[in-house]
Amino acid sequence: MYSNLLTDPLVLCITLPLLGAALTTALPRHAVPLGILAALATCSAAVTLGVDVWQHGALRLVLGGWEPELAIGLRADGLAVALALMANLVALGISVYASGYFRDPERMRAFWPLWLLLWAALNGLFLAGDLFNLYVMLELLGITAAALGALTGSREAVSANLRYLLVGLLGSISYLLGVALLYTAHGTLDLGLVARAIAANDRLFAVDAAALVLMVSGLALKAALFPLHFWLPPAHANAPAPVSAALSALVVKASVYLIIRLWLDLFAPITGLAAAMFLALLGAAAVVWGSWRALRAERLKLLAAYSTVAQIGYLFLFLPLLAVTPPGPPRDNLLAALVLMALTHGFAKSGFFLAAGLVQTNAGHDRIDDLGGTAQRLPATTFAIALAGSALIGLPPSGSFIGKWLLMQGAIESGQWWWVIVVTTGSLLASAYVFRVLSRAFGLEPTPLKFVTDARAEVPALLLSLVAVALLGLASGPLWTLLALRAGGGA
Amino acid sequence: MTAQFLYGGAGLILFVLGLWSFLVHAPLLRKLIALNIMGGGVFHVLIAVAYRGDGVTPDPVPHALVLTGIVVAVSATALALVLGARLQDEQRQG
Amino acid sequence: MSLDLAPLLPGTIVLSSLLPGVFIFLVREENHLLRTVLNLFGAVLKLVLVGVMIWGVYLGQVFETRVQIAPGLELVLHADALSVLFVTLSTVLWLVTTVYAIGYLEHSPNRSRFFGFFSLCVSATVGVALAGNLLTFVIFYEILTLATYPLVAHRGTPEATRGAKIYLAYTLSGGLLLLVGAVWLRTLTGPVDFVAGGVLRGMPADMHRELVAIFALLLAGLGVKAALVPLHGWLPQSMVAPAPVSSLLHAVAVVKAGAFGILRVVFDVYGVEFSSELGLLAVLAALASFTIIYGSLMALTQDGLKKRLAYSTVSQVSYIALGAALLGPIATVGGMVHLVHQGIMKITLFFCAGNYAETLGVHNVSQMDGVGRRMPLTTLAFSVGALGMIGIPPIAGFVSKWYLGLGGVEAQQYWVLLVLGASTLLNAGYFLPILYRAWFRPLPNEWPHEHHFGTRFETMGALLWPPVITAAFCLVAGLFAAAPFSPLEWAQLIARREYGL
Amino acid sequence: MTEPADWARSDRARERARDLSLLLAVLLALLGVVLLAVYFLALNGGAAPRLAELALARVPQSGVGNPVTAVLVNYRAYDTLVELAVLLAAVLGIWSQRPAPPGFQRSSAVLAGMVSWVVPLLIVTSGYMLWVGGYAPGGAFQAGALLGAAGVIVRLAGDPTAGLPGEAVQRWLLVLGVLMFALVGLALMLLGAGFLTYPPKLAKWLILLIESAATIAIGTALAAAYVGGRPSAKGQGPSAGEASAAPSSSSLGPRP
Repeated sequence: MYSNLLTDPLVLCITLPLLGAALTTALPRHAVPLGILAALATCSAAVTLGVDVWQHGALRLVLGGWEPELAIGLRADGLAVALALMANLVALGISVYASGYFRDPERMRAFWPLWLLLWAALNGLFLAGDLFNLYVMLELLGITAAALGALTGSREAVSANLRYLLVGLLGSISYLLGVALLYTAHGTLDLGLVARAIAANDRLFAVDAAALVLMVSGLALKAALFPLHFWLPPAHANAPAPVSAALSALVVKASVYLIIRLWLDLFAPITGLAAAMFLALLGAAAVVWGSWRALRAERLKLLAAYSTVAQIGYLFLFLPLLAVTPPGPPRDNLLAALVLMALTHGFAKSGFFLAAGLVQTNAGHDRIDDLGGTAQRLPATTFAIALAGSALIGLPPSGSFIGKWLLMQGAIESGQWWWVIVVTTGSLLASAYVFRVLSRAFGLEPTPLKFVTDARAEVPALLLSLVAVALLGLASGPLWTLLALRAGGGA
Repeated sequence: MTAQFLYGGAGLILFVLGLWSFLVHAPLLRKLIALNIMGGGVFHVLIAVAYRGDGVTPDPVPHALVLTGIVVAVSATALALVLGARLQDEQRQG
Repeated sequence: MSLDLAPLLPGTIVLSSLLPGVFIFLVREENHLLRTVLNLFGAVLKLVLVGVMIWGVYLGQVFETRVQIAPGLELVLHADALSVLFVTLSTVLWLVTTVYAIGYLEHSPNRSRFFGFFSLCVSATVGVALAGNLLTFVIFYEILTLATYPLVAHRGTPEATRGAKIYLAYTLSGGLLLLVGAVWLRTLTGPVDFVAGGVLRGMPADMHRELVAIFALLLAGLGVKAALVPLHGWLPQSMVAPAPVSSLLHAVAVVKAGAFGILRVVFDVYGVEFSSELGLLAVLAALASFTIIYGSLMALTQDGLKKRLAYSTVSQVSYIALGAALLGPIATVGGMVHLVHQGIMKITLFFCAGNYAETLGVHNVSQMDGVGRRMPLTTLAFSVGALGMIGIPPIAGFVSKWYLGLGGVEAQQYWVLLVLGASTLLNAGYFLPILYRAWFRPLPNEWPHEHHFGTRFETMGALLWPPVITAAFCLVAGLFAAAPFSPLEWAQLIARREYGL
Repeated sequence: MTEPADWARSDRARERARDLSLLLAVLLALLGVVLLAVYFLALNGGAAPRLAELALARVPQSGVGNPVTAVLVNYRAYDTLVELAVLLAAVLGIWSQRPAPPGFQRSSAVLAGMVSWVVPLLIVTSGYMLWVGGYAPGGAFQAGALLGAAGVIVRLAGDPTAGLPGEAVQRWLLVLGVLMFALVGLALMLLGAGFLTYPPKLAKWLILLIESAATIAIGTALAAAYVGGRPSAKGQGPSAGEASAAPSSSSLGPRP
């Protein structure tokens, strides 16, 4: 299949940040303007891609003009586009924030190319249609994420991110062995073709199941699914603020996306209720444990990191519900709710981390108990934390409120009412940890004279949180339309 | 088929051994070596898959995958080593 | 009012306070004028819009804003007679409270934040009032919780923070129960709007147990805000908030939202007759009666004026629930009309309490000797509110109690009269001593913390006139109860529609 | 008095650790058996030809004679592009961590003499590898690895820069692979052929161009990774000047 488009947004989403990374590497003096330029260009490519898919349905591109078996395919269906759009908007916000964040020119020069490479890896992951290409993208993502996370150079940051790097490598090797088994069994690497082969050939159930276990456990390690989350809190909490935002909101999400993708598309014929239930139990444990640890955290960024563990857990609760719900509107609702929660978390958590970073630079620390004055001095930032926090709790009108509503509805409808208890417990704990922070914002300290003090840093955080709260919660209808756009099979 | 299975099977055993070593040993260097052994094991499996019998040109695709995989492994190892060295430097100074 | 604007009106009413609120956040602290203009602009605009809507609803016009959030999930704002009752109450009282708050908070810090959240709070209340289905109701109910939290915590003292935390713990837990109940109900019924007479009558009998459980969840969720005993613990604690906020909590927004929600669930979801069949009304009636007595008893023991008023609220709001719990249109009228009457009476009392505190530094009942001579107008307003609460004719409170009592007789639940009688005695027991002290005890040599505003009245105008005006409302609502568009008339309109008379 | 207790505790801890690793060993042995069984199944029941036939059949159209190279730079060129990005990311990550540590002391005359022979040889071999990759085993990665090895030897012999040019030039060399790959790919897309879709007539030359750039980038990246830190301004000293002219040959040469 040849692409007739002279400028295919599918390709540009990946090559533009790569080019940006190359140029910011080569011309470190101009890293900031070049980086912002690349960010804008990439983001517009992603938006164009979104518009294209919205108008014409799922896109598919086989690179090099070869047979789809032989070449690498890119694909953009509704699911991929939804996540890619979120990731690119969040990444743009992070870029604007980061352009003023780094005081040390050496760090700033190191940040931009790595950040753009990470961005390329994210887009590459969301749009990939090839199992091995996904592996390379995963590695690019893991390496850039760890390098960025260690950028502060503090002892904690370096050791936490070294651990993150190693764990990530372990995860990708496990994934790669799964790919090797699948290639041995089915002789192709294209997602769609392998999916067809799996569906057609039930004699190889054991092989497929082994590959599923290897790949999903590798990815669960990268997605920090309980109890494999141990590496996440220190790594995310010690990174520079824009990086923390990207790690928590996007990088982890990419692995979750991949699990969902494999679970629903590739291995759909062999994933049973029992396996889904197992993952969901881990997710439930993550919700409770992550929220509890967030509540006990002493530092703001650590709190946010543990909250990520919990929020990732929610996404896995959907699997057993999807397993028992036949195709139709109820299943569409579940899938949309799953994606909606992922998107809301992406926006909210990035907003939260950006705001937390600003609090940290302003106060010189991020110990929650001593933040009162700072929180009061920065009303817009505190407001952003409040908005993001209410999205994390799942209060209306945030997207996660709708997500939780549909999750509970699905749970009751399919008789798995116990997930309702998990959701409510998680929400209660989340309100406790969010308001533990917010209650510091009301003190007797002197009052600010204006709402916004540092626009370049505060406005992105505020906007990202606003999207999570208002836009996704009140106008999530288009997501259903988007998710209905599925890619056809292999070719 | 037997040669293929033995070669690939050896790769799987390497994978498991590497995993064991990774989980059991704490020092960074041993963990890194373990990861590389695991990676080597997976590459073995892929190389074995490429084999199509004596005198027949092997499947080039797994070969290419392995080459790519090696570069990726080298990159990750290098970064991990430098991060580890950085920690060691600080330990020495502090 | 052309017809094609009708679908926009309910949404516009919500936005008319929301948008000014958003802008108020951005107003610089020292720009007093701009903030006041924004505040008053929103309040007056909302009042005008509500006026238009009342006229339309009276004529039977349908106002409905529908926004699809997602397939099957709709945000519905719908103006029916019951919502108009609540919307009008909160809009009118918002305007009065805004004026009062501007005066009350003059020279205090963080005013932009305060008025921003104040506007959000009223927007959420109006949203609760206009909600056309449970989803919408839950959304605005929770936003109301969030918007009120900063107001309770506003002073920033440790007590304020603590009170706000307790408030939040109660209301958020309640909100979750409500959410679970709403979701569960939805799995049984699919998307349904509020309909006069209820929507569940046709449900098969094997679902009745589930419906009872759902009712329990909903009632627990709503009971927190409506301060039904034993879920009332937050209300006395949140008395640390500034006076305008207390007024808002007790008379306009939070407590009312809970009581209103109970009315909605009983009348427009379950249907009052169906609720009675399921035996739900008996439980509700017992809870409400217990709360009425318990709140009054607690009020007797409080020396803090605001605390006494708070427990009085616990007691009085349950009259609304009691009205809903008695089968029969007359009791319904009593409950509905008390929604308004309690609001205007209680806000008067809180305004006055705030005036005493601001002007004289008087916080406790024991300090109130002779305040009537120092602040005659305020104390007059206070007296009207207090006598109304006791149920002395011709003040509004009498009308409510009369209808509730009659409703009890109609439903042949004679114990209601006992509850009302006991409550009236208790009300008298905690209000009359205050009035006695205020009017007949000699003035003290010195007030605890007197403040002169340099006006020819007893206190500054923005503080004085709001309670006087609301006290006048109490009198008018009682004296002209039979006039068209009076709260009573409107409550009768609602009852007729609910019972299909 | 506490010492015996400590001993006992650490003994217990050691014992527990040993038990744990034993348990792990048993579990992993089970995993190994399962994997072997599954692998056996996959080999026997799997799709025997896999992609081999197709990949070999398309080699004539690919612009190169060596099937592995055809996969790497043509069928799956996109993978290779990302692989170069991975390498770049690793070097950037290394640079972000620390300045280059000091090198080894100057080598003695014997080693220096050997280096002056070996390094040019490596460079020439690298060029050969690059060229031969078109039709026989070899290619950009092998060539780049040889260049990187030359850098390692130079650093071992006492040049702290590993023969690499100054930072500014080095940055360009590092990104050369990604840049060339992406630009060629995009140019092809803009000309209407599609991203990384080589027209058969030009394929050979475009691939050679990309492979040369990739070789330099890989060689630079490997040597830079070996240096293990940001090139320091001081380290550029005398070598920087002569290095910049023709990086792939002279700068890697031995020092006089």
